[in-house]
Amino acid sequence: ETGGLELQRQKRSTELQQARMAAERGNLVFLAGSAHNIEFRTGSLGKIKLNEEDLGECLHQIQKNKDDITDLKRSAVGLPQNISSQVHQLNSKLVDL
Amino acid sequence: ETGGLELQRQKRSTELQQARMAAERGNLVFLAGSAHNIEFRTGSLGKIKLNEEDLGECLHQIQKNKDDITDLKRSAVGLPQNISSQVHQLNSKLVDL
Amino acid sequence: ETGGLELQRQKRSTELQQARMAAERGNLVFLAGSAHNIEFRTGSLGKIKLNEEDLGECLHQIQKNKDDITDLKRSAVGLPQNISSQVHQLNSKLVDL
Amino acid sequence: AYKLWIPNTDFEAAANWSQNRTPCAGAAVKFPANKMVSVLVREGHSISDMLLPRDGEFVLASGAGFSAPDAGRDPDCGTGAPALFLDPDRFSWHDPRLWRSGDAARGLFSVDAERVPCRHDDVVFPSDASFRVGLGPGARPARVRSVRALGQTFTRDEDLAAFLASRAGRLRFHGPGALSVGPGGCADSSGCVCGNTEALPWICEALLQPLGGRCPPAACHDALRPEGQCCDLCGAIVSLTHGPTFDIERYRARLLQVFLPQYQGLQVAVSKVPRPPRPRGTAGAEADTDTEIQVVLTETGPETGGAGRLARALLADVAEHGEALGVLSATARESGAPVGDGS
Repeated sequence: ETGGLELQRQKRSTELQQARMAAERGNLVFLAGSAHNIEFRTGSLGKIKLNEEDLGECLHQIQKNKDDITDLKRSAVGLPQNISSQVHQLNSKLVDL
Repeated sequence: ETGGLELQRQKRSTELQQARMAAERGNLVFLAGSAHNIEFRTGSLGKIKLNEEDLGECLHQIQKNKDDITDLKRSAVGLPQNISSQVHQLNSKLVDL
Repeated sequence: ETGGLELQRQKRSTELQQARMAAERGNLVFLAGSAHNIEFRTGSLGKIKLNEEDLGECLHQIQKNKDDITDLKRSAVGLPQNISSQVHQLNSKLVDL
Repeated sequence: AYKLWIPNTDFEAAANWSQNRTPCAGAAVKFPANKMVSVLVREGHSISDMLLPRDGEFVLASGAGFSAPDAGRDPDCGTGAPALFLDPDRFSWHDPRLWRSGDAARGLFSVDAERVPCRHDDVVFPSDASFRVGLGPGARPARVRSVRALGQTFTRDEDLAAFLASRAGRLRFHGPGALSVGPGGCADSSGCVCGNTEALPWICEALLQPLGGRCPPAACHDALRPEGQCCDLCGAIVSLTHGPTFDIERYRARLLQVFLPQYQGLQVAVSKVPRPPRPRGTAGAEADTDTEIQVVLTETGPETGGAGRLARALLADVAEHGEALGVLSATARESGAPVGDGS
């Protein structure tokens, strides 16, 4: 009886390690074993596409967006601050007049 | 004969409903049915990788970009407008001189 | 003899061309044939989900971020430059006083 | 000569599944957790749940795939226990039943040891099926002339070793045993010894495994045990001592064309075998070779005495045409009367 439970527990833990494909109410679900990865791999000429979109390009766009943001931060924060100080100086001069 | 065609049509329309993974001349295609999903799930320690990219990190970066953009909008739109009004004031003062 | 080698080469490339789903020590790996794609296709209501994330929404957000950045560039670069020239004019006027 | 590997690990092969049938539409499916295997999938399958091997692959032919079952699925399916993919490690290189000989002909058979690839054979694993081979206990490597797998032909040991060590190789070959290739083509027109004598215990173990490891009782008294055969058989064995001009292919063809048509229901096996140690005072001392040509004659149907008659005809043939055939001498042994014949 206890041996049976032990065996069942072992079986369950083995099954948790196994990758699995399951149907859930019409949805198709792919599950990696616990602490394991799901990977999609193409050759160097293959693409990963979602509908019409090239996922590789999308991921590239993420990086490009990040770089653009860094640039923007520099200009959008730097330039106004520069101007801000100029305006401040102008103000002082005006007061001095 | 007609029954066969009918069955085939039914089968095809059923297939449209179904989520499925299929090979098409070397391409690996995941099709979410018209109302069904294809889902990939890992445990908390598992990753989803697209070729060399860690999808989790990509998604994190998308969100980070989005947040940065929100911040930038505030500063890039807010700060210049603030300065713009200061410059306007300065102009008025100069005219008043 | 040459024909045999040709056939052999063709056969080998057939093997490489085939798409596959593999388990590698508990990791679930999807592979397209060499020079072939992995494609995700959704119907009108079906989704591709990677853990909790809807891949379609992620790509949408990437595009949205890109558009926002374009807008920001216009305002963050355009507006400060506009102000900058105003400040410059102000300075000239002050000097002229 | 080449030998073709028969069993596969294809998804669609009924024999690979518990209850000897492929999973029905909407079935739950289970692959053994700790077995490596490559599985070719040729068609689309509707599956409600599938546990994958921890290390394995599904090679998808064009159009093949898996889908979630829809409402119209087979109502009789998916209610019982999951369909189990049988242990892919159950196929042994040494099992004679798992090979098909490339030069098979009507009326010809091979002794068990020679049904498994010989050292001068080219081994072929069909490229249109998935497979898995156990290489045995590893006492001695299986050695053949070449191995063809996944559309590649390996004739150099280092190429084969690299393939066996690759993931593709490890998915298909397993066990402590080794496999090697090398220049071993048979250039001797008198034939070549197969070289499986030392592997015979494993060959017989694999062959007799479904019979509980024991030979079925022979249907005759004084049954014969040919060299390379696992169990006794009824019929006759002709042993030829050959000279340098003997041509085994020509002799085999002569048997098939000239003699066999006169003896319905007989099968013959002709091969060069190591000469068994002779009891003192028997013939054969005139040739100093350590090999001989073994001609095994056995009856496929009920015993008719045909094997004995053919054996005597072959002895007479040697007496008459021995020189032309390149045969120096011949001896024959016959099994005794059928068991339960009442005599």
